[in-house]
Amino acid sequence: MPVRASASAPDNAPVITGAMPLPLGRGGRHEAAMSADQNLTRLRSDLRAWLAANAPQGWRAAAQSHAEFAASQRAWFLALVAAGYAIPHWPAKWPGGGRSLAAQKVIYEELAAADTPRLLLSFVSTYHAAATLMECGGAAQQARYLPAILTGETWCQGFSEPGAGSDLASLKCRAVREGDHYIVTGQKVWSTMAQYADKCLLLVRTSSDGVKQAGITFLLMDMKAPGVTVRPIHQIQGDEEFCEIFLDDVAVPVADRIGEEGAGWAVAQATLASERGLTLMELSYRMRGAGHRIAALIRDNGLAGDAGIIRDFGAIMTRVDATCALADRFLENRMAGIEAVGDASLVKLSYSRMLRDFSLLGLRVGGMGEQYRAPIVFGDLNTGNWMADFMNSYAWTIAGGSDEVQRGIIAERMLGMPREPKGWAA
Amino acid sequence: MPVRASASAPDNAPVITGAMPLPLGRGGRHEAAMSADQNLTRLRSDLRAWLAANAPQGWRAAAQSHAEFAASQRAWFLALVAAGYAIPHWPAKWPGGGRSLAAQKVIYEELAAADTPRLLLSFVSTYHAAATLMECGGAAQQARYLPAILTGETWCQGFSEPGAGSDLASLKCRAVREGDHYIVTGQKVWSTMAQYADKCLLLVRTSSDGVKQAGITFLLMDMKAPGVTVRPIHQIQGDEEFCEIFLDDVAVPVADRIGEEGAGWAVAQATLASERGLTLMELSYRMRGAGHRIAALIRDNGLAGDAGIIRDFGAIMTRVDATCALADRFLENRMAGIEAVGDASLVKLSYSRMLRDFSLLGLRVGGMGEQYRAPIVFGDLNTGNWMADFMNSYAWTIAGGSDEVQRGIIAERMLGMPREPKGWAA
Amino acid sequence: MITLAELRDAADKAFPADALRPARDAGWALIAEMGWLMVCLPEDDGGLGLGLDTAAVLAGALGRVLAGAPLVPALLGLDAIVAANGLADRAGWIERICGGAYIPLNLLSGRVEAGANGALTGVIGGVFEADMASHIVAGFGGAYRLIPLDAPGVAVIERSIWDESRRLFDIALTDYQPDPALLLADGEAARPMHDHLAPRAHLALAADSLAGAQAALTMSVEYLQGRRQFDRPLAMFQALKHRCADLKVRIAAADALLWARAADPAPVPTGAMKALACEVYSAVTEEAVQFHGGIGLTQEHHCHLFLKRAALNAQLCGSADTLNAAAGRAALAT
Amino acid sequence: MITLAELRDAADKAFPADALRPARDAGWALIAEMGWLMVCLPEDDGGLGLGLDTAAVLAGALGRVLAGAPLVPALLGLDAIVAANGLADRAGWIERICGGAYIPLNLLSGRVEAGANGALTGVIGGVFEADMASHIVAGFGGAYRLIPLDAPGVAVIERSIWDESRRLFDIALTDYQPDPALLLADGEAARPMHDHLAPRAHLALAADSLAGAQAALTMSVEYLQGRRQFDRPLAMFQALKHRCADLKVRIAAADALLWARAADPAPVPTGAMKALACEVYSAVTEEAVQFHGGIGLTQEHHCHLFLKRAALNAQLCGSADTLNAAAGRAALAT
Repeated sequence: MPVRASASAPDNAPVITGAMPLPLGRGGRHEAAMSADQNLTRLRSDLRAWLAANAPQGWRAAAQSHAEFAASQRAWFLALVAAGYAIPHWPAKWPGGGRSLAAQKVIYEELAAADTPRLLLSFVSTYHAAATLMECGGAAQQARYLPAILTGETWCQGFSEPGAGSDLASLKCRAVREGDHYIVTGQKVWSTMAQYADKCLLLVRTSSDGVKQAGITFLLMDMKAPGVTVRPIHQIQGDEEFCEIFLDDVAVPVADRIGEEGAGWAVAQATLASERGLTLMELSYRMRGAGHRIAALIRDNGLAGDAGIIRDFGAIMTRVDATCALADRFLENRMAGIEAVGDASLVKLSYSRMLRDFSLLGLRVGGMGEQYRAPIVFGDLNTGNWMADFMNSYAWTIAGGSDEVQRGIIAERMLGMPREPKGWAA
Repeated sequence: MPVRASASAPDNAPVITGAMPLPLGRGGRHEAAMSADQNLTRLRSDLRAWLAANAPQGWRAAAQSHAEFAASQRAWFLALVAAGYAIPHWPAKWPGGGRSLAAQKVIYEELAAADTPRLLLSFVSTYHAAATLMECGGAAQQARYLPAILTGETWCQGFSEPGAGSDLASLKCRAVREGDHYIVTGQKVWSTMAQYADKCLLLVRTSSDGVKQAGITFLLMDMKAPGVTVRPIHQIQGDEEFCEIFLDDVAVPVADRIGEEGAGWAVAQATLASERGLTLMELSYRMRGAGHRIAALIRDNGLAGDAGIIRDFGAIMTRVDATCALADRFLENRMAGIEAVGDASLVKLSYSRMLRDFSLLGLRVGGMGEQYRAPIVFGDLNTGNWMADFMNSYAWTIAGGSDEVQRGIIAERMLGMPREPKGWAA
Repeated sequence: MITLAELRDAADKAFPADALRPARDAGWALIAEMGWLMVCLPEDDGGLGLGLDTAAVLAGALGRVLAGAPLVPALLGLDAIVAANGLADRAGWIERICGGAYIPLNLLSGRVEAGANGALTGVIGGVFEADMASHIVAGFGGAYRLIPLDAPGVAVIERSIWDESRRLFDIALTDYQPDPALLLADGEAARPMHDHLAPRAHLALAADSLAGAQAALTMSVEYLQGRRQFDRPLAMFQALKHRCADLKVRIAAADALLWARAADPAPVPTGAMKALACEVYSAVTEEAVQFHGGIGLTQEHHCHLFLKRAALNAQLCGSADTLNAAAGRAALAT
Repeated sequence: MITLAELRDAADKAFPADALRPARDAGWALIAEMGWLMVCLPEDDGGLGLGLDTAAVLAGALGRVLAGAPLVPALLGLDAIVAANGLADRAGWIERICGGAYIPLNLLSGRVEAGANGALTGVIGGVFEADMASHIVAGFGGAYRLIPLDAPGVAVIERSIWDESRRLFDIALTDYQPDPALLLADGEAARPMHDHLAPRAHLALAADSLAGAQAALTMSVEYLQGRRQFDRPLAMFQALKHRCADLKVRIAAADALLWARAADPAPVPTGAMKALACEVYSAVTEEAVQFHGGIGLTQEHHCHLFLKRAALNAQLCGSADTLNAAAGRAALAT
């Protein structure tokens, strides 16, 4: 469709025809959109002012022991609850809730820009537990558990099992109904921050009949119940972000079942869909914000005149920019309702590879200095302890759907290549 | 087994026990080996002297038209025949034949070091055709065809077909016996230098019964016979190293069949096994010898002070050294009879990736200068026309068993990982 | 006016994805007819005054089909004239260009020396399709000037290039006496002119590259779907699937950066963004030839045309080594 | 005497592949008992006078099992003393070392300053297992000297490192008065000493690295064979197979270069060879952790120990950036 030139176009201008359906070139914004923009601008300035006064200082130094890390996480979460920034994605009836995805984006942008601690300890509570309860929970369950989240009751997730890996539905943890309780026995693994959790979103097998998804039931378990043992996993960089959970005849009231028996797989999908792409945007922004750490190391190690290092630094920071832009675009598409199948995998894979390469550049620039073991910062990703950051990057290339799983999704669902054959004759 | 110290070891030296089975530490060489070494040294010095007087000069400039390239290839081959260096791998009754693999290695090292033209046009003749005739041919066939090779009769290979790719045995070119002839119809592709060939090693299908390998027959075809049409393939860098061969009711005498009807697959294996690893050694050495081209470009383009370029150049040349060392080791293991399954794939894959990366560095260092189209050198790989060299490198990552096929062989036969499943249900 | 989506639709119809290498002259006529040169032209100058993202959409539409029609050099030439407020008959120049006169900017540097009398001698590189140009906008030696190609001392010399989708020329100057009236910017004004043109050039080249990369990946996936080996489609081999997926991720990230910069090019230099786009284009096309196997090695298949265009794009308006180093220095300074 | 193959067999029996992280002190005792320090010692000095390839075989045997026993620094210390022809009681030093005294060379540079009285103050880095050493051979500031660790002004300070398979120490000097009788080389003699030691260090570290790389790849393939997901062994997934194959190729090429250089280190510098070996070790271990999935992230599996040793090896006796640049300069000069 040719475009129309303005009235002042000269006679020998190209032939022009065609319609002009929208008033303005750059997207045709409406009054409502302008008003939303103003609200976002106000949110941003309010939050900045609040952060200037309230953002925790020196938290990285404090987050070098587990106890202090947990304490500072709790305190920061409660401060955000009080200020109305902790649960912007909850419905409007909750304090600070009812915000648009655009507003949530603003909040996480500002939290990242102010270099505040990531909300790691409360993440499962405010996203996974909340979504599960709101979408699939009964009224009594909602009344019991949702308000408690805002006073600091902490949830962990009991989905993964040893031996299942990315094949989540093959879980084996067994629950047998006895009266008004389920008696649960089995093992869970890769449960983030379970050592600090009060409650657990638990997937159990109540039947072995039919397809493996069909026998799964969703329970809410008290982590203080008899028979629950939590053992932090010693990660290779020294953190203990994940735990194993051993369950030995743990009694869970039937009242704490979400949905029907055997319907747990569908509930789990709702749980896992609760985070809508903000995390990777926030983390990408935080990576970009940590670029100054590599710059400082280049200067400190006398490499500012090394053409090769400078060039690689420029290329890496450009790729970090691209990773941020991709996360932004993903969120914008979600907001516009035009997300495509596989988009989330593009963002995840882009981020996870970037995190690896970013830390590898730090490791290279830091040289021998990075080989001396220094204290780690719990729960942070771009700390400038590059050997620890490098090892921590595996949490993103392996967990939450490994890079290999994401590649399969992109190839099959986005590029339309054939699925992995199911019936392999080896 | 502890090692024994010399008699002069002090009293507080470590406790020493154990046997001393061999006279000398560095491999226990025998008189015969010493004598062979002397022969190799003499071969090398003789060849160097001969090359100093006879190595073609300025052949790259001449090899910029096809006709001149073919003429110079023929002349150089005949010169080597006359001097006794063309067929060192043939039996001793042939002039210059009967040489050990070690002696063949010396010859190719020196031909590479003297930067002589690769023996491309005569390669199929002296290796594939000769091995096929010697191992599987009848006396009359040998008498007719072997001496002619030394006077310049040139062979090409008619194995690959469009649609078969790496799956050679699925060939479709059809031969029907009529009296004392086979009537052949079909198409071959990727036939190196077929436009200059007098004869063709041809695989045809004489039966569709049983497994696909069983119906294959091996023929010797006259390229001048009626019904043979050769069309050079226009490669993306402008060379025409490969051809398509169209066969339209071509009559091949039954006397020119090698082995029994239906036994061609086994003959083809002998054909393909005839080159024993010298080519990749020679090519690796030639790549190393071309390092000066990148060095000159670095200097000419004012990049000698660029730390990044210099570092990447150093790393690439070290990898070229490693590629040479791997090819050397492969040959040494062959000579020692300790070649392992998959070793050839290691060498092929190492070389093909190196060739790509080597040309990419040239392309990078050359900058815009490489984007202007310059004449190519036919049949050469590291010419310093980096865009052409880069594109030519695909001949090595795709042909002769693609990189992907080599990876499969290494994974399955060397690392013992499971084979690709045959019975896939998509 | 027109939205970005409408413009994209129009471009897709004008240069459909399945018609590779549209004829240059017909393409150029279509571009002029569609008014694409006026899309980014300020409204005060008679254009639509749209953002740089519209230019990127158009550049991408041409890149995707390996078009030879030189929209990108033409838009940059126009940009330079528009920004040259002191140019005599500036409105006339703009009018002629919007009417279809082709006045491209050179996309490679020049090596030109000034003689004692101010006459210029040397070579200006990187002029696309100069055979259809009346003048060029030549940026070299700290100045931008219009040079009539029929002036005494000006020779137009075609250079043979590997890229078969475009034609590239040198402009050789021999004691060429520049016309002061055709000076667009020099001295202190040359820097702002450069900084005005550079992001426009980088965005357009990145758009050409990433659209080409996506086209080459799509072409590859289709080939892998259709080609069978060992009794199954090549697309079923997981190693190939994963490599395609990795390429898709790289395209997606570079593409997201392109559109973010196109919407708001101001905050940071765009050179490294262009370098990333070209790196992705090269990586995709390098893999594409490999995916195509033997046929990819031959001129019978179009695959290599993308490879060659990618290689040339990588050298235009700054190589990756140059642009990444500049980005690194900038990042170090912040 | 003994052949290379016999030595390899003996080393395999002394440090079997399936017993990772053998105890340091027992390992050291075994090394001394086996006479491995004497293998490369010249026959005139009471050794076997074998080639550097034997030292590489032994270094590889220890690297493969992530041994803490510091054979490599010990052999280098001995090499320095052997090459110091003017050293008083040189034979006595050699005798003591062959008897099990541990006198390592530092594998990182020192930052030491000489005071007006010739006393030295500063830090010497990169001394492995210094707690079992009586002296070190310290190369720094254009000299090589023996330093007794119990001398006044000498402090031994353990540094915590990520590599859990070895222990690393700094030697801190505070107004330490060097003993002239313990000087091994300085001035013009320091350069030949460095050039004598460097290829030995690079070969040994490359051998440690490539044996570790091969062990990590073998461990990964075994894991992929045994671990099932989606109803099949992970080793059946082609994308993983191809990545393992690529790693195998890289190991094979670097390994071939190692043994070529070990047989004849003279013609070219060995630094970039060591850098290549370490690059391969890092690449293999980086992939190994990924192949192992979740369990690779935990200290319960040995996989990460290879990753950490690879990272430290890459920094010893020159980083890749330093060594590759030197190789590039050398290649440019030829």
